[in-house]
Amino acid sequence: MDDYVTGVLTNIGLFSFLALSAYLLLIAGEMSFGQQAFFGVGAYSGGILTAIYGLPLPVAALVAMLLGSLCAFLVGLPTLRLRGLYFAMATLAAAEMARILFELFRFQRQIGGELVGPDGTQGFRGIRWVFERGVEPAGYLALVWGLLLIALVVFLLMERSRLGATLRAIGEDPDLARSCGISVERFKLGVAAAAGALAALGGVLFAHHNTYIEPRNFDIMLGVHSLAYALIGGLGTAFGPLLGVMVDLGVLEGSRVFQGYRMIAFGGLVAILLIFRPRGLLDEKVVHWLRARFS
Amino acid sequence: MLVDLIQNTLDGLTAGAAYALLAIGFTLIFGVLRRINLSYGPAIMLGCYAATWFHVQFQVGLLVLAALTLAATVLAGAYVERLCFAPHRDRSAIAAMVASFAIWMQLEELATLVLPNHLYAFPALYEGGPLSLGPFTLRAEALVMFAVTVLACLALQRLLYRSRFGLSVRAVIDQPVAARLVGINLPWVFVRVFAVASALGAVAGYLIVASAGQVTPMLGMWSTLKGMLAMMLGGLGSLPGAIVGGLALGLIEAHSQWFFGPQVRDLTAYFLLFALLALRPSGLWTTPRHG
Amino acid sequence: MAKSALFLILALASLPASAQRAQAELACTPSNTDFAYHCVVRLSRGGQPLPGADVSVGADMPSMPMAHNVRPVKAKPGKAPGEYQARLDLEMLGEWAVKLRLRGPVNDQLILHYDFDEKGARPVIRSGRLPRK
Amino acid sequence: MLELERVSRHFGGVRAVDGLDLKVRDGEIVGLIGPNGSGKSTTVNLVTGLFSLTSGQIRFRGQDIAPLPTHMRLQGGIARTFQNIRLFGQLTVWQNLWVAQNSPADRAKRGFFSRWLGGQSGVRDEIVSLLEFSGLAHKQDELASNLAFGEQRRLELARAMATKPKLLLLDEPAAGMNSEEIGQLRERILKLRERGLTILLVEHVMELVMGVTDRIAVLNFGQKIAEGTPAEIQKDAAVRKAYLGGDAAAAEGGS
Repeated sequence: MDDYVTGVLTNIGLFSFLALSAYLLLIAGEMSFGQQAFFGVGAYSGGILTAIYGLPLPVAALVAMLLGSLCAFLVGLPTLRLRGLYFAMATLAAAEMARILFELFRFQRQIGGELVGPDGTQGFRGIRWVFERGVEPAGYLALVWGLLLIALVVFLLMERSRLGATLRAIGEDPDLARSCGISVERFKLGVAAAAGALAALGGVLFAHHNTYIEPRNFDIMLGVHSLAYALIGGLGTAFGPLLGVMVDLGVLEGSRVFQGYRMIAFGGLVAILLIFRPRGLLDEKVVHWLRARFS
Repeated sequence: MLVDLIQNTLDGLTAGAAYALLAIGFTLIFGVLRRINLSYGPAIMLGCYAATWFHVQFQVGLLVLAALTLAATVLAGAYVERLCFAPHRDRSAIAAMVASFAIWMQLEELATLVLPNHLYAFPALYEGGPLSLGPFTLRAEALVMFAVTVLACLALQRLLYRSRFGLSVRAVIDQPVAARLVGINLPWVFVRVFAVASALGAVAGYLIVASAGQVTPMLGMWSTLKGMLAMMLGGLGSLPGAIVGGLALGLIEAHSQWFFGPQVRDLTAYFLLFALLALRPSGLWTTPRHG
Repeated sequence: MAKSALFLILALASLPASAQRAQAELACTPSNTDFAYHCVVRLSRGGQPLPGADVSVGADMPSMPMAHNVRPVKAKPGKAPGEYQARLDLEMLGEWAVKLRLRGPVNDQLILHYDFDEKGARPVIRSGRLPRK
Repeated sequence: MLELERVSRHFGGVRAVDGLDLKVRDGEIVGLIGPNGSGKSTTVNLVTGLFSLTSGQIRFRGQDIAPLPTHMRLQGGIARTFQNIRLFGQLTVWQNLWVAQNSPADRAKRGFFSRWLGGQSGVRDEIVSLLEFSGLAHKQDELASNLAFGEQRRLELARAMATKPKLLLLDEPAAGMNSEEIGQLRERILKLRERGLTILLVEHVMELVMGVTDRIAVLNFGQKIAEGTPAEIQKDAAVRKAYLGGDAAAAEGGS
């Protein structure tokens, strides 16, 4: 496998964390334009912990996930009672605030004769924990996809459980869910926190893959793409977001036919797809049909 | 100190005038369709790009450029309406919003294909230096911007209060259910609202680009964000609110920039938006509705 | 093993510690194809040219970090020692984070920010991101 | 069981419910009737907490429930159906009932994990018996949105039952049914009473209301204009004038 294919596959894996994070909120009926902020929180905090404090990556990743979910919880607390578009706007504002805070964030230390750490708009270089341990691209690819696989299995178990049904119930009709005795707000806060942790995990992995991050990595483009991926792939199953990422990064990127026109193709594809399948390729009906067929 | 404060206020009001125009366009679409059009800014950007392309090829004059910007923006707006909003009329607001985002990607790439540089010069409205009024300075473009904004608002006011179309628009904004019942031809109203909003956006876009003297593809995202911010500050769906929101945004930005610098300026604007949504989701201007 | 040997050599040469990592510079000229550039990478370490490395050059768009996968190309040794040549095929003009992956005598990954336009590429001097003011 | 005391809800100038007093005693079936827009559905929404009170008091089993959010009231033992059917269309019939099993008793019975994995037989048995009760056992894996109209009505009732309520609010359960289905519905409602449920029935269809209720309250313009046994209500002049007068024949004879 050459570097290019490895790189694309790694990127598909990394993006999938973010898309899954958006998906989790979408099935609970909330559209967030701000998951990239938690991705950024994960990237920055994970990077600082390994590059400046020399902690091992797994520890850094756990702390970053906790931090990501805490941030998501705090943003969710005042905003989750808002409906639809209002929530989307509030998360957008929160995420742009986070990006600007990254721009203002300077925290550099001398490590091995070099200044390491976030340096405002100049970015954060030298997140080299993985690199210095001689992990080759293929090895890192395996790590990313291994973790993604775990996340997917958790999702699939969750979707078969009562929790999964409850989240979809809340997403479809929150008032009716309340009338069934479901504590909608509490569930949504839990979902926001979990989605924040998932995005933060993706961010940690991204930072260590790239060895370099900067505030602009986490602007609104990233968040809206992850939303679009979840919506293209479909809201019926956790494979949906993955499919969405693959359609864009794999198919459009891979087939060089669209070179230079990829966004024109992608944009048109999404818009037309949404007309015919407003809940994506693998929506609830398709998934239900497939399940009835094959189980 | 006082001089600076007044100077900042002047600058803020000028920027606010452009924001107000953007916000009015946004609000018209939101008020009537209950949809957020993320492609609003990118359509304006494409309009400006089309005009720039003409200018690069044929060196046309200011008025021709303005007309071109207007025509191209309305065309791009119509494309957005057909692809993102007409099909989702009775369905998910979220699907429409995401579709409009997808089209944003398209328009942005289209612009960079036509004119691949990051920046292009755009003929400035006025070549001379700033006018000085005692201790204050005022750019001539700012005066034009202000004057045109006021004119556009008056024209819109006339359109909304003196025509049948305006009556149906107001009916749909105030009483969406009732408007359906009395048999207003909604699709047709939507199409024309889109055209009016695009035209207003084009005016704003042209003024912004011509007073900055340059275009970049970032104009798309920039206009969408500023328009949306101003709309939210003023209260979703209220036209006078959009004007107040635009001016308020301009003032807030000018003052916070002067005190704290450009990053904190943006931070303040977003913080305000967030706090407003969390505390008072119906906006500053509107009285909260019951039910 | 190779790494500790490297440390030893560096220690013997009594270079400042920061010289341990390679430095890179990029010079690009546009080609006949749109968005494609002929680039020369100059690698150095501690002020000395660094020849003989296995260099691959990739690029990322900073505001869409995982979506623009420019196929990394292997650079060929250039005219002078420490120089490497590569053709970089970008998708659009503007700012790119150029990624250098070094193998061989030095194992490293370097990120360089360059602004690509019709004349060539210049290192980015960071400023505000909005069109006005 | 349920006491409404001088309950009002105004929307701007409109008094949807105005000073309503209503008592539902344990084990009773009380009918709430009135012309369209007389405040019947608003009353149900006030009891379940989807609307907040303008003034007045609502007590459920002696406790003031006005400050409680909807889901707490439901967990306390109030369940409802909706006038225009509301189901989780993307969920299967089984899942619709599963999701609704959320009463404190349910939760105490289950451990943390089995609560989410649904492995415990008690939970299954309850769902199975609800499915049988509503004649939907053969459709348990169907998406709720794929059910026929009558089946959706039955599922809605079953879902309300799944929360193990003490008080059941039925908001026009017979709307759109033919008289055979109404007959079945009547049987089902009477069976529910045998199980010890208290029922507040909001209904247009006189055939059903007159057949099952112990008492009827009549609303007009948000105010109670009469209350009594079905026989008394049928004779009441004010009711005839306000309500039965116009469509009495249609309501009694046809639908």
